[in-house]
Amino acid sequence: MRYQLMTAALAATVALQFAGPAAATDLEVTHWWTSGGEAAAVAELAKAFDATGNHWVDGAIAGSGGTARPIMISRITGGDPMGATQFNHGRQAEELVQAGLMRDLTDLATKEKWTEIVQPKSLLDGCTLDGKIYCVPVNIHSWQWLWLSNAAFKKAGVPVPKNWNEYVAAAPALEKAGILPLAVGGQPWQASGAFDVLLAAVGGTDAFLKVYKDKDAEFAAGPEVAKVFKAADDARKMAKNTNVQDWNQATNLVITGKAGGQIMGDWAQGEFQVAGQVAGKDYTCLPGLGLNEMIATGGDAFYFPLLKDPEKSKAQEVLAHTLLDPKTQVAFNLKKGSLPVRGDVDLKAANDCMKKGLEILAKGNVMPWTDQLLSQDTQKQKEDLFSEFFAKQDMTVEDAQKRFATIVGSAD
Amino acid sequence: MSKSERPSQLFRNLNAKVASIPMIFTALVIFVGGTLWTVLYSFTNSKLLPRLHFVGLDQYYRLWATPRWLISIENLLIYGVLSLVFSLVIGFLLAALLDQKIRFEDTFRTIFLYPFALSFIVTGLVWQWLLNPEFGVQGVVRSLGWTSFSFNPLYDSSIVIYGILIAALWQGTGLIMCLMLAGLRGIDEDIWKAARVDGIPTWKTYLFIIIPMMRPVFITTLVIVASNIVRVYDLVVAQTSGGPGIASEVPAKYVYDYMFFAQNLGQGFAASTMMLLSVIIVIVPWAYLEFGGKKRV
Amino acid sequence: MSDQAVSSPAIAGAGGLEAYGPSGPKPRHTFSRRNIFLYGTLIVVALYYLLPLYVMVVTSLKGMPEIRLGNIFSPPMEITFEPWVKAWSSACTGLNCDGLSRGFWNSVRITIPSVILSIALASVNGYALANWRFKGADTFFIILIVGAFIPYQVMIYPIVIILREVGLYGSLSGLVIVHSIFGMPILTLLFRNYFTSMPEELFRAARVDGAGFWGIYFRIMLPMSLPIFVVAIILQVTGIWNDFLFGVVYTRPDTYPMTVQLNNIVNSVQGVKEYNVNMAATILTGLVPLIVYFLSGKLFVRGIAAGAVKG
Amino acid sequence: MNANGSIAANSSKGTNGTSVSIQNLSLNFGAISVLQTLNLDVAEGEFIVLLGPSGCGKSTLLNCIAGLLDVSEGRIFIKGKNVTWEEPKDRGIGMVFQSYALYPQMTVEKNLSFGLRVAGLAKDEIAKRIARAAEILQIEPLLHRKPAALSGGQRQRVAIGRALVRDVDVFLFDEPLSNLDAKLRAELRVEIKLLHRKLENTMIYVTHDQIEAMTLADRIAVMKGGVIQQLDAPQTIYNRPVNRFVAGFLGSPAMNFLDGRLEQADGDWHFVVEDVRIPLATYAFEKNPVPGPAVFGIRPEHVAFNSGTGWPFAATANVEVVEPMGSDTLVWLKLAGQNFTVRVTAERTPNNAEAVGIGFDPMRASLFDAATGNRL
Repeated sequence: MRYQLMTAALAATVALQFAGPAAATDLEVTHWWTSGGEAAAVAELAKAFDATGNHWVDGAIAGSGGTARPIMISRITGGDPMGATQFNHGRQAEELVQAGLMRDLTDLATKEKWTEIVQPKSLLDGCTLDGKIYCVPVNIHSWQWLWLSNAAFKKAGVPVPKNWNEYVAAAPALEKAGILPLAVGGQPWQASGAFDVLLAAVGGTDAFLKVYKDKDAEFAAGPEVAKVFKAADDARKMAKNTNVQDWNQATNLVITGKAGGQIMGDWAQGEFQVAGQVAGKDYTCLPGLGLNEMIATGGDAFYFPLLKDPEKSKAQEVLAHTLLDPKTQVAFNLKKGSLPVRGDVDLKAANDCMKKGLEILAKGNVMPWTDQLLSQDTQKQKEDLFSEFFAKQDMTVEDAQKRFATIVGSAD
Repeated sequence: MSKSERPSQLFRNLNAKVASIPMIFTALVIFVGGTLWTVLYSFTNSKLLPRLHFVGLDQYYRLWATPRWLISIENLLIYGVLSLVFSLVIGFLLAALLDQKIRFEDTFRTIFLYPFALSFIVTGLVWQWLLNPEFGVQGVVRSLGWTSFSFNPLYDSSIVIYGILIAALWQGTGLIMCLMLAGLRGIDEDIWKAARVDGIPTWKTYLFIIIPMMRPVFITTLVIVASNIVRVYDLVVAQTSGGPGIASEVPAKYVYDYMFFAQNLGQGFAASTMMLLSVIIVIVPWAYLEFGGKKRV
Repeated sequence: MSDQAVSSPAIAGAGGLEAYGPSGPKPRHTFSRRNIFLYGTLIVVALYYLLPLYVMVVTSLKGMPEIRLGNIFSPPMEITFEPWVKAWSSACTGLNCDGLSRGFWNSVRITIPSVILSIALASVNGYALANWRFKGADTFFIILIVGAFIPYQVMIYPIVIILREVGLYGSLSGLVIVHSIFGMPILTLLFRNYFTSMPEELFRAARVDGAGFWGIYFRIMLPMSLPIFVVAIILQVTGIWNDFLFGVVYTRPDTYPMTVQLNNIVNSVQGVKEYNVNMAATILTGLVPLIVYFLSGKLFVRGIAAGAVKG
Repeated sequence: MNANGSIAANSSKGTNGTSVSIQNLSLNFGAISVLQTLNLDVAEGEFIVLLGPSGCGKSTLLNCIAGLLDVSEGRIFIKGKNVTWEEPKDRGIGMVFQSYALYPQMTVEKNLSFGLRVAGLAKDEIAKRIARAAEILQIEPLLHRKPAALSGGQRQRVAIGRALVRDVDVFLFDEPLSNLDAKLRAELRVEIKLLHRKLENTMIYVTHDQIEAMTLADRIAVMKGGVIQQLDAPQTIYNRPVNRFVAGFLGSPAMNFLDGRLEQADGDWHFVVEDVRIPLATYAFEKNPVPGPAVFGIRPEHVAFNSGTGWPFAATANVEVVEPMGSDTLVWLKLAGQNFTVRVTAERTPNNAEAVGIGFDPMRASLFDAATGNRL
């Protein structure tokens, strides 16, 4: 491992020299990382990039990917592209690539041997179209986490649950203690994501793939998925009184012990960290809801629009290199609460939860996530369905499942 | 024999035509062109980027089978009718009150008008805050001892649209009041004298004489209010983001979300085409009657 | 209206008793039922309108601990201006921690040319429509009016394409043009109505005097249309200053207007929502249009009365 | 006949050529025809009044001459030059409007000089012309005021001045006095007449006021429905109206009309209505009469009252209403069951319901075809 690190460092130096002592080139980078933990993580990227003698112009767009993406896409298609931009790798930028608006990074990738350093390999697949690489994955984010407030359970007088089923069983006790059992923010993607996690955890990996990869509508309408909807029904009952919108506000409810737990991706960890909480002591994390310990290889990636200015193009290469640099990877992912995209970095500083994730990763228990499997269109329809499902207690489970099957049937 | 040649029809009134180029450009290229473009692409399966791959009416079938679209339409109807009625009624009543030769008219008018200076984003944020169940109106009333008091429109699917209506009325009625006040001031004093001599009660005078005389004001107001209703978007985004669930979704938001969030331009275009169609069905005949026929002699 | 007045003519009519009849000015009561109803209603409504502003101001002056205590209506126990300072100069979005201050100047740079251009175009349009009708002018006007009803979202994409084709995408001029286009329908309607309400003979006299299209516009019409210009300026300043959608879509981050930065600050929740900073930021953003209204509200009403409402 | 034929030769004043000539002019607004193949020649220095009820097209015709409205067909010549498609300013006309149309933001002086400044005239020339106009109209003390500070009469004087400074051959007046009160109207009427005498310009003057028309005009063109009904000297129009419309429109109180029949008995023509028979031996027929329905018209002042016999026609009738008007009195009677008014001098005012004798000479009457309304 140490040896690998050194080679990487060496490679970095070489690459830097290749890039030349670029006279500070401004490169605008757009992203939607604006919460406390996210901003701290992005600062690491900026720091590393600025250290190469260039300048990171921060183009943060608050809201969420939903707010930011249209703006980014308008700018790229409108002929005013930024230097680099965040997307979830997968299918979000597919058409931009097809339209020839994004820069082909294959040469750089070959030179720097990305196919070897990026682990797990499936990450690069998300960046690859027709054999060419168009993006740099920067982290692995997995959705399948349950975050529990130890303080809340203590207050309710029940032990911290070990899995989803125990958690559901503990809900009445939490409620009695005046604690919201489950926090689900009002933003549609949170409800939809929570369901996906339940599908993967309660239904199992195969069920998940059958629904989202094979788009098997019949299966989606069948009894196995009905089980998942039953769990989702539990979840919405537990989350009934959530009065917040943003995911990090929901996380904050867990941090402050006002809520028992939250189903949220590992980025929530950054919030716990910013709040100075310690994994294991103040909060507990259950990957795969304690039922199915898998890590989804979703995550963030940077894409580089095709630019005319050679100076900026050069700076783009430097940035791409910097993003994969082991040091950057470590610093960034520690702050972000996500896992690094290369297996050769040392995460001594990682906390309990991250280590759990790394372990699962090392075992190769990885699965693709909806960002890779489904189009944004299908994702959005799913969001509409589940945000309605979670908000409208009188919507029947059967009805929801029927609509879900329809969406799966027409998914692309 | 005639010395001055009959100038070609194209060059008559040339300056007026040259000056109208921006308007003609806006009307034809932006509004008509943009609309046609949108309609054309609504028959395609364009995703992130517009592509001419036609799929017939598929997008429309899907649109009308989507619960969220149906809810959006329903919300717009409720919101539209109520907001039209209430802003006209409240605006007119306020104007009528201010028109009673009262003292401090300027102060009152400024108070009623100032929210109009604030954007929908700001309006949405403030009212989201005021209607917050924990520390907003509900929380305060409860803390005063009335613990069963319940007023939580923003987190209750069945009444959330009224929560938005409250904010919209707060923001918009001031302008309506101003328009109405101007209209009232434009009424000939003699009308009032005549009504007084005839012994017609004030409210009847307003209802049967003054309001019919204010037709032009009502039309201007209608254009402003109605165009804002169809376009309502920012307010919903700032106040509820369409939530809880999809209970406060509106068509404009559907269009935006599907065009950009869902990266399904075809679906978004189909939805906007439906919006345009309904606007055109209602507006165009009226606009022709109102603005088209008038010739000056 | 008062009770005494009704009974008195009977006495006077009875003959010879004029001394008992009413004489001099009719008595007025400050606290008549009518006045109590009138002012009562006005004051209650005014309170409703003022409430949000009050809450905004009060909240922006509180510290976060006090806000968590609950009552949003209670005045601040300890006044702090820190939220204002933070909102103006140090609130963060991503890595940029310079608050709204940058957005303020961007907004100024966007608003001034947009207001001037949109009003210039719309007033000439209105003038041409009112006085120099040519074949088809009405059709264009109706298209414009219908255009006022088109949701802006629908037009975003075609306009991105058009701006890209003419190479103005992302530039300030592009945004100015977009504002002028979308301000055109309502403004043109206002100006057209106003110019139509001016005496036609004035226009004819000027034509006999030999003034042409521009001569009449600049020398006769413009000097007479101050009221409607005030209305248009107020509408445009507030509309453009408050715009979010175009600002975010057609500019780049370093030229984001204030509203976009407001949205960024309000939505960049770092830990807990800082309601006091949000409120301070909100007031700061709304300040310019608010000041415009407070200063020129009277002219606004007068301007509307002067012709904006005539059909 | 009505004026569709050319009447240029009729010019009453001098023969120094035609000033304004309108040939086959038509104007349509969409499907509505406002002016129909209209012809009119105005001699140089002539004062023509276009008279008619509102909506008859008189102002429209004036605006066409001014170039403020585009004609649909036909041609307009001013001073022998075809100006059909010329701009107003190039037609050599000045125009005075009903609402004065003074530019409110300019002083009187600026108002007067505006057109000259637009035309780019030299400063001293402008000053000279303004001084002359101000002198003629006696508005020198007003030069630095704004229109809002002027009375109605003063405003109209300035409006006339604005036409005056243009130094043109043709003046167009569009109901210039209708916004003034009766007294001012009478005063300005005289002034306009004096002005015309002094300047000897061609003037075309639109009004619906027959007094103005009668007092000012060299010739009057009575219009209705976009057609000139009659174009003649005022006295001719008054005494020999070409049709029932012209007869009824001019004169106050209006001409009496009796609906009846023309009959021939023993070679003599009579107008018969119920038991009243009016002999028409003294009437100068326009064309050969035929028996049938007709309308008999006679002006109230042409009827004698209680003046004994000796009239070709005499009758008795009962007084219904008496209207004293100061200088004389209007007496309403019923003749053959139809309304009939007689104008009598104040001293001879009868009482209500009194039976009185009346008489007149049909020589002064007008006979009209009942169907077409044309003069017989």
